[in-house]
Amino acid sequence: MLESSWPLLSLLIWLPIIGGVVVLALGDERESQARLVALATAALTFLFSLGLITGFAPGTAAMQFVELRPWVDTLNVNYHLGVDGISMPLVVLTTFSTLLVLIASWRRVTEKPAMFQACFLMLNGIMVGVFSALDAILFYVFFEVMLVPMFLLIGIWGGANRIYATIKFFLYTFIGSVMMLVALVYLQFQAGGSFHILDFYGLDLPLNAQIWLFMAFLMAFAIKVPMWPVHTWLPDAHVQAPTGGSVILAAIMLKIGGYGFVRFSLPVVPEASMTLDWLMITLSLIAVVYIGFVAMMQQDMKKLIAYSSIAHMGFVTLGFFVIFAIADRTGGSGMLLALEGGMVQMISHGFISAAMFLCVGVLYDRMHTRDMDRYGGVAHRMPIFAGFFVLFAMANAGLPGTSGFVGEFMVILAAFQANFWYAFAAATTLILGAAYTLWMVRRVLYGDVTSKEVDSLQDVDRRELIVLGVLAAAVLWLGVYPGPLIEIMEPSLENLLEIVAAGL
Amino acid sequence: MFEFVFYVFAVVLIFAATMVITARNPVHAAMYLVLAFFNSAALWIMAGAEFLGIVLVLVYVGAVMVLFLFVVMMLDINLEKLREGFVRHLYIGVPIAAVMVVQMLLVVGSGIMDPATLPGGDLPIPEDAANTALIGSVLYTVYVYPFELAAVILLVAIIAAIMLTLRRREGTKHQDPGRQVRVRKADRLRTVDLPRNSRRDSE
Amino acid sequence: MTTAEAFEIPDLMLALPEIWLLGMACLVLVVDLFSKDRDHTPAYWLTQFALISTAVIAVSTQWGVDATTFSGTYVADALGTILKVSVLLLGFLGFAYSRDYMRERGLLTGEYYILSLFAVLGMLVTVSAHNLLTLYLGVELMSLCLYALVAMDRDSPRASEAAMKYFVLGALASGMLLYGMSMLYGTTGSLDLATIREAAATLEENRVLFLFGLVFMVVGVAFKFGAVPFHMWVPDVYHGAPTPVTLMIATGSKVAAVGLFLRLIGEGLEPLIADWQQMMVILAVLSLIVGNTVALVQTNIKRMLAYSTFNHMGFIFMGLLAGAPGGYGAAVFYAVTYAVTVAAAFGVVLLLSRRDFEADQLEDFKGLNERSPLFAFVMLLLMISLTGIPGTVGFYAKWLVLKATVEAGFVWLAVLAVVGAVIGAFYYLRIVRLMYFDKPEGRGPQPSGSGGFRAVLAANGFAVLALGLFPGALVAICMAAFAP
Amino acid sequence: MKTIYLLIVLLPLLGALTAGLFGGRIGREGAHWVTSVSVGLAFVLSLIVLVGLIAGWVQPFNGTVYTWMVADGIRFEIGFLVDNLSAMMMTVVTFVSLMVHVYTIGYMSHDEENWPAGSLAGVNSYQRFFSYIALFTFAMLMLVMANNFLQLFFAWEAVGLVSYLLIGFWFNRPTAVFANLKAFLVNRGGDFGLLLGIGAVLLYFGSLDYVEVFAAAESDPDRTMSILGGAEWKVVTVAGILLFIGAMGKSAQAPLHVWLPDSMEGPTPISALIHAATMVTAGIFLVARMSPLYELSEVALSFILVIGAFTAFFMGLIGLVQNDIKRVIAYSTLSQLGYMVVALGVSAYAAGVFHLMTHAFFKALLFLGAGSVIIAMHHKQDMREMGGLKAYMPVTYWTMLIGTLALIGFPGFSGFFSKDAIIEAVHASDRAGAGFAYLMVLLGVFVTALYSFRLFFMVFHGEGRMDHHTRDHLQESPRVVTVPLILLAVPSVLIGLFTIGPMVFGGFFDGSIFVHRANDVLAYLGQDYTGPFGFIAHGFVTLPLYLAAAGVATAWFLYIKRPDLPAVIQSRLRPLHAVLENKYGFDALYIRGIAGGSRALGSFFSRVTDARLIDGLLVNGTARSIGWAAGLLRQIQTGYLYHYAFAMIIGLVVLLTWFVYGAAR
Amino acid sequence: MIGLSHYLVLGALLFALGMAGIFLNRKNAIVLLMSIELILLAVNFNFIGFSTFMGDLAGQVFVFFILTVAAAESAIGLAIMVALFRNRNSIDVADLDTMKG
Repeated sequence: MLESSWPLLSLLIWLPIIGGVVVLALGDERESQARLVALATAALTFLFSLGLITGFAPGTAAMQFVELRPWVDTLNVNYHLGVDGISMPLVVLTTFSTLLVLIASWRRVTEKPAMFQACFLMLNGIMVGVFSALDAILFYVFFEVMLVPMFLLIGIWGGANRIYATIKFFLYTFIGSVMMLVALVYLQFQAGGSFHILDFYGLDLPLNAQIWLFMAFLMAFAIKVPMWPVHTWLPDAHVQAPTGGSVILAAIMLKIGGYGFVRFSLPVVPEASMTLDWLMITLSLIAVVYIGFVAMMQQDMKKLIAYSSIAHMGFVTLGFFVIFAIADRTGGSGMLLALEGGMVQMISHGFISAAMFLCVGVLYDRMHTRDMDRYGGVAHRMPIFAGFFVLFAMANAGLPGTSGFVGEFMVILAAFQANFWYAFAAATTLILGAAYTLWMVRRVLYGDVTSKEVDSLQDVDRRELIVLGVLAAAVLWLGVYPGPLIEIMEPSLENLLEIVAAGL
Repeated sequence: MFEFVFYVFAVVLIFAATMVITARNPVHAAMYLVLAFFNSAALWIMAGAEFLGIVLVLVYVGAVMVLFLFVVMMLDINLEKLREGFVRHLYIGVPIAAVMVVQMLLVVGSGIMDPATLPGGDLPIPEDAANTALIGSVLYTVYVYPFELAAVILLVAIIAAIMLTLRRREGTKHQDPGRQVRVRKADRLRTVDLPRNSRRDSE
Repeated sequence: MTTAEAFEIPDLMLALPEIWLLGMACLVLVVDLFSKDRDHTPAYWLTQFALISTAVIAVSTQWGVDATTFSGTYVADALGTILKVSVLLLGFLGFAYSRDYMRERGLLTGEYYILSLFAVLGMLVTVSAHNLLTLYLGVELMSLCLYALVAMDRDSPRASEAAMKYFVLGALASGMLLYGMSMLYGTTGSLDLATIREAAATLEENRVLFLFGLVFMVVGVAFKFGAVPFHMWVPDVYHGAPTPVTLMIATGSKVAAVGLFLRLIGEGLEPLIADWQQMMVILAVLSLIVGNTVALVQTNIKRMLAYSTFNHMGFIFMGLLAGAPGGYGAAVFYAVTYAVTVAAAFGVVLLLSRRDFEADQLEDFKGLNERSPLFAFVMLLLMISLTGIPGTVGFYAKWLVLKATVEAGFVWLAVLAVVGAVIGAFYYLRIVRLMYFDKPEGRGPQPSGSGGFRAVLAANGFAVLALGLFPGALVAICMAAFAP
Repeated sequence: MKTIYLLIVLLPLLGALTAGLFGGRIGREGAHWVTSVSVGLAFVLSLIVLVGLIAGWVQPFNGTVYTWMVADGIRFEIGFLVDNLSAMMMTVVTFVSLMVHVYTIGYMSHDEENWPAGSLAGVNSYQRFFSYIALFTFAMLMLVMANNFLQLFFAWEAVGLVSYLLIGFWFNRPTAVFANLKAFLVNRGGDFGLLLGIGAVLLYFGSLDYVEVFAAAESDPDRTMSILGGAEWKVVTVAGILLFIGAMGKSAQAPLHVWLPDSMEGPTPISALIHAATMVTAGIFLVARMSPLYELSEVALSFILVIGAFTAFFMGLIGLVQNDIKRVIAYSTLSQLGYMVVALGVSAYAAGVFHLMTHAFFKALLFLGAGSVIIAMHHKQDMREMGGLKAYMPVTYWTMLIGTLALIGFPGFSGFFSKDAIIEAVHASDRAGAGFAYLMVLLGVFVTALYSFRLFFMVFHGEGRMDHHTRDHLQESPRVVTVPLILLAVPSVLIGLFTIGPMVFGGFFDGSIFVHRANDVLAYLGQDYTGPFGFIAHGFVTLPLYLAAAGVATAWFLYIKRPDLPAVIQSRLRPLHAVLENKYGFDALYIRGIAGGSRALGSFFSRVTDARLIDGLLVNGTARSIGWAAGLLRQIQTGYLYHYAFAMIIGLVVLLTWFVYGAAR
Repeated sequence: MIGLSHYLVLGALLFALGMAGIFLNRKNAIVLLMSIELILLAVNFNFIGFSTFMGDLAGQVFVFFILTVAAAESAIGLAIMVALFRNRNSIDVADLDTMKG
């Protein structure tokens, strides 16, 4: 294990949380100070997280920046942190997104601004915790406590139907996570009292038990991802959430589901994963195809993007669970490609969905509606915005050269190695994704200016320009040169495959 | 003979107990309860627990039942209305009660309770010892802690009863003999000095 | 062995907490009698002092000790100490929260303090009992005080109705408990729990009779917990009683009930675990189901908390039925932390209540965040702790119980329980939703109360958070009580 | 050399970025200069490379620019393969692009008039347009220079993107935004196949690099795979057909052709550049590039052949009934693409590519000429409102005539060589479907001549049918428009004459295109080839020439001699006319069938499955039933003491029965 | 011969009657208190029976304490009843239904 000289991960977790408390303490009366503190904290956190990249030792699957301290002695629970190639990019994505969200919502939120920012900061810390926890209970703590700020975010700053959406969001995700809790408790019992996640990997469990565990994990992570048919909370939550909430929800929270699959489902219960891979593949493909059709029918822009998120996350799960079928066919080559495709898709979707939601937010800030019918000809009034919007829409549709392409491409190629029809179904996203995304572009941006409100729209201001520009750069960078990201991930994923293979 | 007496008391006891729960008039119920207690006391004495039998009569019949009757009288209950709906839900209640009785009887009356299988106790009763003396001797020694607790419980009962029932209603007129005795002249007679130049228009 | 020989001079020092508290209670009684203070201030401070000092005495004289006195009717051990200290602390919180409320309703009498102190004494006796007789007397002392306290608001028809229900059903339950005890006595020949345990381990004859008694005892104990189907009194009593009394029933008496169970069944009947375990499973399942579902449709927060109690009692039962030290420790931890959390929740209700106004409707919480962000946040912490979300102590409680349950092989029960917790989340979150998402209608109840009250309440709320972040010490203490 | 290749690619990109991002700052002049110059430089460099390759002082290049990523041991790279084929394509692309750049300066000079008042998008639209076409040039160059499938796909989609942006350039026009969405989606349909084809390639040949893939395919040509059931397919067949589906999308082969006519909604320069000369030929290029693969599969080639033949004839037929000047040319493009595909189908790749090149010139010329007419007509495109323009627009008239003659294959013009070579190759081929294809291409010649001259006569001859106002302002287009016309007219006439020898029969593409000896129809024809003039002479003894002449004559008769006849014929053959008018129902199939069906399906999923079933029944249903249970359970709490006691006693009785008797057992 | 079972059966019958009294009686709350007395009496029978047949004193001591507690319980029960009556002017059990659900 690679120990770090100073507790960088702890810093990334607690700095924003403490910052959040400070912001909360400053309160709405000292709004401007609170905002500055919030921004500074987020920026600082992001800068520190860059230290993860520079300090990261590539070429090894070992956990890095490890911190290990006893936490609840009597129960063998440790404060155990560390990242590998799988989690490190997600951590950086988290801090990055939070910073962007805070910039994007600068002065946009007038109601309880301090609490609003504090929620994001705390979420930031908690989510970093989720990705870096190596102790199962610590993971669970972060995993679940994350719900609370999000619950408040949607509930307080959400739209008209927010109550229904928050409750649905909370209960949906909560039921999944408590099932996981039972699974973790069981695993700990089997692992002789250890909660170290890596200790779970070596367990030799009977298939029957594995299947139950798999189901428990599936409930937790499938709801988070979300997979069909437990996806219906997501559109509601997104539609009601404030822009920043949607961004974090789509960019990071969904990833936690995918992350859970690679951190728990695959390595801990490989045999069950293999036995049930047909189920996962089917659900993933349903997500791609079925949700693609559903997305086409949406009037509400956020709902459309939410559905497209589900479809895109379908690629993540497809990539993760198609490996067994690939192994059957090719005897091994292509498995790594599938896993990497899934991972890249997660990172990429983090950028793209964030960008899409921010774009909708830009419009919503001006028009206070997300109904596409109320728009039309926006490009006439907001050409710069239109440029960004088209770019992100194209990325969402998986255009090569943008990050959206990379993961889908890899997953489809890998799926082909398993079965022609998997690839066939997955590749329909080329058409469906383009159809629903560009349909939206057409209705919102193009055509004649339809109404007075549209006619009085102002183009993006400098703050919005920075946010969208940064995201555009990220999307293009990942699309044009994904190599470094793969390099970071590959050893860890290779190691994962070995663990899976050893467990079969 | 012993058996006969036992059965007589037992039958009367059960009859009295049945009447307690079925009597229309609460006063009658209380009187049947007294009867039940008397029979119980007799049975206990027959079983060798003379002290408890006597206590039952003294404490229960003498004090508690009087309290019951006192309350029944005091509360001025509309006796006609009472007991109207007794039979209404009998068809569910009685079977359940019957099932329970049967079960209990099956267990306790099955004869498995052969005294020979009983274990020996911690406080064996010596032969020919006075029951009252024996109880007295353990009450202040071995069971001193429960004894103190019982005292506390009685204290609590006193406090609680007072708290719940004692009320000084505002506006009720009652005599206070202490104040009557301590009364002074000044309290009874007040001389009023009428102003000379009272206002004319007040008249 | 004659009765006289069995007697040894008891070691009074060992039972000092109870003796001290009894003395203090009598002192309060006398002092209050001669005090002219309309607010009974001396009684209040003396009471609080009595509780704190007793707690200190309990820790200093009984922690780490394991001995019996009073001819084996009293035991001083770690379990007793933990439960005693919690009960005393809960009493302290209860008095701190209720003073303003009681004063505004004219209920702040000396009897309130005295009866409450005696109720606490009853709890102490229960958790330290080592004999069926002391157990019974302790439970009765506690119950009788509570019956009277429920009816304390003499002008409230609701309170007297609640008291009547509580009393009749409580007496019925006592009767069942006693009936079971008589069977226990008959089959083992002793009232001493240690002797009973030995006898139960080797029980061959009269096993049916013994089990027969066991059922009655479990029912009696379950009543004190408020486990379904012996739960019917709980909502009405919670609802009808003055809120401070509800607080005491909801907190201290539950801890005492855990003590009762552990002394009577956990210790005394431990060899028969296979038999009572099944009974507890049934009761736990019923409690989880009924509690969670019916709580959903409540509009009164006291009733809602009453129904949610069943859910938590289901969890405590799960810990208890696991049987092993881990399970007992989990149950104790659960009970203590649950009681502390619920105490604070009632504290918030009391905080919002006004003269002629009970803030016991859920609607009264609408927009609390606008009026008092601090106490809205405290309530948020409490609700998520009751839901069992990590970061708060409720999570560890649930987790420990689940752990014990899974280790005892009842995975399905654990799954059922967490599903119940999800339903529970719905009604707890409803309060969060009302506080944070809804706009207040009109002015709504403002938080009132003295500074001390607010400070204690805030501290109580944040203790839920602090224990959630660093539960280690408390877990260790609870587990230590059952260390072999 | 790598630097030069990089420059060729990056110069247009640079120009595009400059004009696009800083268009407002550098102004119109700056934008068209920077893009034109960068594309011009790219053209010069491409020409140098081409010449060098021909002359032999430049060696074919195959190398990596940078590694995109290495995943699972597979190298995903960006790299160039520059050989005769790509060099030729580069030169054609950059040349046409340069011409279009110059032409655009004139064509778009008053673009702000096309935008609604106050539209901010119209402010820099001129610069944006230049940015787009330069970007397109970049993408197209990347496509033809790719040395691997990844980059191919990259560029493939990139040209699609630019095409999307350019078709919808005037996005305030509903028809334009409809057309661009349609174009993108139909193209995505093709890309779907291409992507799967790449998947097949990777799976079976283990690499994405062209050379490695070809080698792997060659070493094991008979590998099979199963797709459905037990039927085994040759991998090369599957991969070939899948890849060709991609080509069908870009090269607008039936049934994926529907987007191309609609794409005429875009400004005319891009019709010339993208939808005639370059992008649509990407499919032809792809198949030619993949010739080593296709040569291994007769089935795939037959498939290609049939598709191409169908497109060549039937799409031309539709051109007969179109009245929009650009649409006629668009259908002619479809038809000509069909010819190229037919050539590929009979393994005459070189002929296909040759036709691609000649077509690029004359079709660009035709489009730009049409654009010139459109400028004069004040952006009216309906031929029924034209006529007699010859008098007003001499340069346009003559250049258009040259283009038209080249198109119909007038002997000596470039189109003649390429088309005749194809027809001869089909005639010579014995591939399955070749007979059908031969019939189609022959009939196509007649149809081509007919619609081409129909257009020509309707526009330039006869009575002027335009309104008074337009007639008064009719004038020849400015120099920036006519100069590119002239510059394009030159190769339209001459390029065939000079290049048929080396390109078709001379082995110019050896090393780029691989033809199996048994399939090599061109080599067979080459045995009789005696030079371009001999080829012309040979043309006089074959059928196509006379068919073309017949077509011209028919057109003359119908549109000059008896202009009343077409209406009569139209009413007589109403059903047939209706079929053509409706384009065989393809549009209806796509819009009502596929798009409408998808929307119906989506609506069903959204409203029924998601909203009713999952949300309504499962999610809210669960909540509802718990609420219902709660309502039921709370009824038990009656408030009556005796019920409470009763519940306790029932509980007691149940437990008693359970345990006492359970344990006793 | 009177055996232990006789006492136990007597106890069981009394216990059952006491319970029946609680759930069958819907009118008069005082009878509830009397039923409780019956239940406690039943328990006392058990203890005394065991005590006698085991020859052990502890059972009798227990009965002694039960009697004490029962007296205290009656006092408090009656006090509650008085309070109830004052509030509602009735001790009808069927009227005690203001809180339910």
